[in-house]
Amino acid sequence: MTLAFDLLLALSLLWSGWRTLATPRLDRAIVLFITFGLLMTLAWARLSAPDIGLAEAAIGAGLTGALLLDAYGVLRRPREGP
Amino acid sequence: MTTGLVFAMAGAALFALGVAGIVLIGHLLRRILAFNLMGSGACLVLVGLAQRHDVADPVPHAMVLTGIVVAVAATALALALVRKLHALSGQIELPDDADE
Amino acid sequence: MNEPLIDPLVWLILLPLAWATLAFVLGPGRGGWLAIAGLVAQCWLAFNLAQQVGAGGTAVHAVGGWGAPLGIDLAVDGLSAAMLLLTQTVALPLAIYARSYFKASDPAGAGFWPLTGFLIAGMNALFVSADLFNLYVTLELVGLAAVGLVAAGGGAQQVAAALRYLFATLVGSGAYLLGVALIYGAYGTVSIATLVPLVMNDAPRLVWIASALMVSGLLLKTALFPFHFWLPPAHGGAPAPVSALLSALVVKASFYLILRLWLGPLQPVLPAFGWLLALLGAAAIFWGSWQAIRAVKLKRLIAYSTVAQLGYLFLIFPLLAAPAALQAGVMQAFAHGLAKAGMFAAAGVLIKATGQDTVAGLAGAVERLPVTMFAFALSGITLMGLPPSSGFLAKWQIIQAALAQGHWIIAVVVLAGGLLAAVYVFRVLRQGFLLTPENVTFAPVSRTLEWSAFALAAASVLLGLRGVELMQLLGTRT
Amino acid sequence: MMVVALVVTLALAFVFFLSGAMLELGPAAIDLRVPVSAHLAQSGVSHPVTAVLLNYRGYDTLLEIAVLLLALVAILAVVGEAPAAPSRAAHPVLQTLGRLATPLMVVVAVYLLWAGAFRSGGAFQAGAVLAAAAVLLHLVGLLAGWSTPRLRLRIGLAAGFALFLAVAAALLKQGSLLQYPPDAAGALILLIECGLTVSLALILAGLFLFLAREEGA
Repeated sequence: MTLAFDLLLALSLLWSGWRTLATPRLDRAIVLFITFGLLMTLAWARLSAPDIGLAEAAIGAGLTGALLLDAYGVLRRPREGP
Repeated sequence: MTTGLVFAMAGAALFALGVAGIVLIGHLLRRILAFNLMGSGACLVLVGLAQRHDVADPVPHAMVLTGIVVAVAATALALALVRKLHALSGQIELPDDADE
Repeated sequence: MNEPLIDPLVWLILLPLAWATLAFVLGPGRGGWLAIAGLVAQCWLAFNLAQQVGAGGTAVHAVGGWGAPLGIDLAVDGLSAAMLLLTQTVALPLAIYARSYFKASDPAGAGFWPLTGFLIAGMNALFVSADLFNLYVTLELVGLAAVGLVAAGGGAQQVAAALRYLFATLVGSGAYLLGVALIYGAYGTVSIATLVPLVMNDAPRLVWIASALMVSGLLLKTALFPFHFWLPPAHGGAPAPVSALLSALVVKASFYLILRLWLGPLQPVLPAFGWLLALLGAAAIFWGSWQAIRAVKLKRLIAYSTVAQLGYLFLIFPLLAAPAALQAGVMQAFAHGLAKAGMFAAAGVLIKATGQDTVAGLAGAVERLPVTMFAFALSGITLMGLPPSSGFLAKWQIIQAALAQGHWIIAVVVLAGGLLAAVYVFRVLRQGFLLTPENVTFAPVSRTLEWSAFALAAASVLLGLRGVELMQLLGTRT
Repeated sequence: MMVVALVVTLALAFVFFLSGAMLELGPAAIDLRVPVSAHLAQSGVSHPVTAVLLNYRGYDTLLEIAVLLLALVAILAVVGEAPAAPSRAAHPVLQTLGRLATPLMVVVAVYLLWAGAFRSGGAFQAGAVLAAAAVLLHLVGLLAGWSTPRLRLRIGLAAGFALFLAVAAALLKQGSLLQYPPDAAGALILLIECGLTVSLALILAGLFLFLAREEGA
């Protein structure tokens, strides 16, 4: 039973990682990446590593996600080249 | 098959996915995402493989905490560079290396 | 253990960290004198440590008092003492050079002192660390500091070069980290001293994969052909003091680590790849020299020369069974480190004076900037490997080691590489000897810049006369 | 297309071989859990991960904070001088939410810092939560992006690392770097963690807020 859950979680990790790179829209990619971070948190919980889970949720998914979204907001505005 | 091994293998696949992404994708923001997938993969291998008999080991846990902080530092620096490049040239992909 | 409070091994890490932090607190562009004072002390420490190691063999420092494998050990043998010596002695003249190179409000110099401090601390920490995971952290410290130095205050091309460099260095350290993860999984430790007997005893397939990952990652960071793609734009595009630091020292750090793994924990595995590395090294010599011969820009030319000179470092790997090969490799690291720092420093002077970064723009340079062109020529002598320079000593030793083991092909590569180096060095010198065109003016340049470039270049030649001491130091190994 | 196929094939082969090698691995020769728990009493904390992070392998952590500080220095050098972005006023509901959430997050951070000594938590998680609070305040328009840091902010950013470095150096008189005397280890680790929490919060928030100012520049 737990093995099935682990396999499912591992597959969702891979799927969300794959979609992060492959999905055509950039904003979706970033949301998928944050989802990936939250799934990683679950994986750390399964690996009995709550310390990493906390750090992953706060830094990996939270701060990195915020940084990416902010950068996306700036980059999406086209700028005239030199 | 233990929990540790499942996630170690998933980590190996994520690492390969990330490296392939960095090699194949031109868009810089995606490359940064790919780099993060690669880093997460290596961290999963570090913890998962050490716990392949499903007993928690605090040493790799501490190492991964270090790895996460290093990854966010690198990500922030990369984003600053991408934004600077965008502000200077309007590009979000690396231009060909102009030799002359 | 020696007197703890002045243990040079530890202070070589703490001191640059301290002045880097102070320089950051002082504010953008400040802290130059602090850095120079720190580097003077570090030079003294490095000499002191080299003497200690030369006299009494190796030194080990158990951080936290725990000792490996629970804690992290720092260890110094002849090889690390030599690399520490190289780093401090090249960094000090470059710091004096940089203080006069960056004007007070120059945005390119805004983060120079703290970033340089972290860079040097990272390298020193790397040379003494005896723990594979700790080495990963030092690699990141060095890599990110180097990228920041390349990007600071630059235009779009420089930022693009920094990004290319950043991705290369991150993939490199990522591969290294995965390798470390596999090693930890296999043996339950990352301490080098603990690993050596374990790997010797049993190296499962996983350890081979780990070794391949770690070495490929480090090759990417060392810019060995064909992983050199990121180096010419980064080293050619950065401000001259940064190019000098990067070309002379930073690429040597990952080379050192490959050597350390080769001679240490991965000894049962890595020698299988010796000829592959030598082949890539030979390709680097030919490709890098060819690109340097063709280059239009002066700093590009020097950067491609670095690609070529790094190739020599990898020719030693199939020969490492004989101790002479290690000595040859370290001598080449010294020769290239000093000469390339001198050459990039001289190029910075020439660019400041002529206002452009092209070989064609150098006409008249010998007449107007004789000291700088002499420095360039001296560096060139070392790169070509003419006697009595340290470059000659290094190449001669490689040839000797190769012939002693019957591998004449390596000797041929070394000789051919020397001829190719002569072509690109003389290309620059010949242009410098031309008369100054009528409409060209040379801007005045500070004497400090000229003479610090000269000091580095002269040191690269003179080291050839004092090579024996360095060789003796390398005799002491763990 | 050829390149894509090649890279994908290589990646799949790599995963296949690596997984195979993982499966055939025997037990590890060394089990660090034994010494980790054997020395826990002398480490000054009762949570093994914190003991590894700040005592047994505290030197890693010292260098890791250097990496973080260095990344911030590099970012400041890259973006150069620019005025701070004004905070954009968000919807009042969001602002109220921000006002309510911030004190809560501060409490959580203090709890995490305190908990680190004996269970999951510690300076990193606490600093990250504080930084998240600052980012949240910025997003709802209650905190402006940061411009070039003045002396006071620079001191704050560097203080945690400087304190850690100073303690590490001072402990040299115990015999080696970062060698805590067992009876003072707990207090010293707490001191370092408090310094780190403040500086980590500032640095992590800075990674966001120094970049945020570029908007519209």
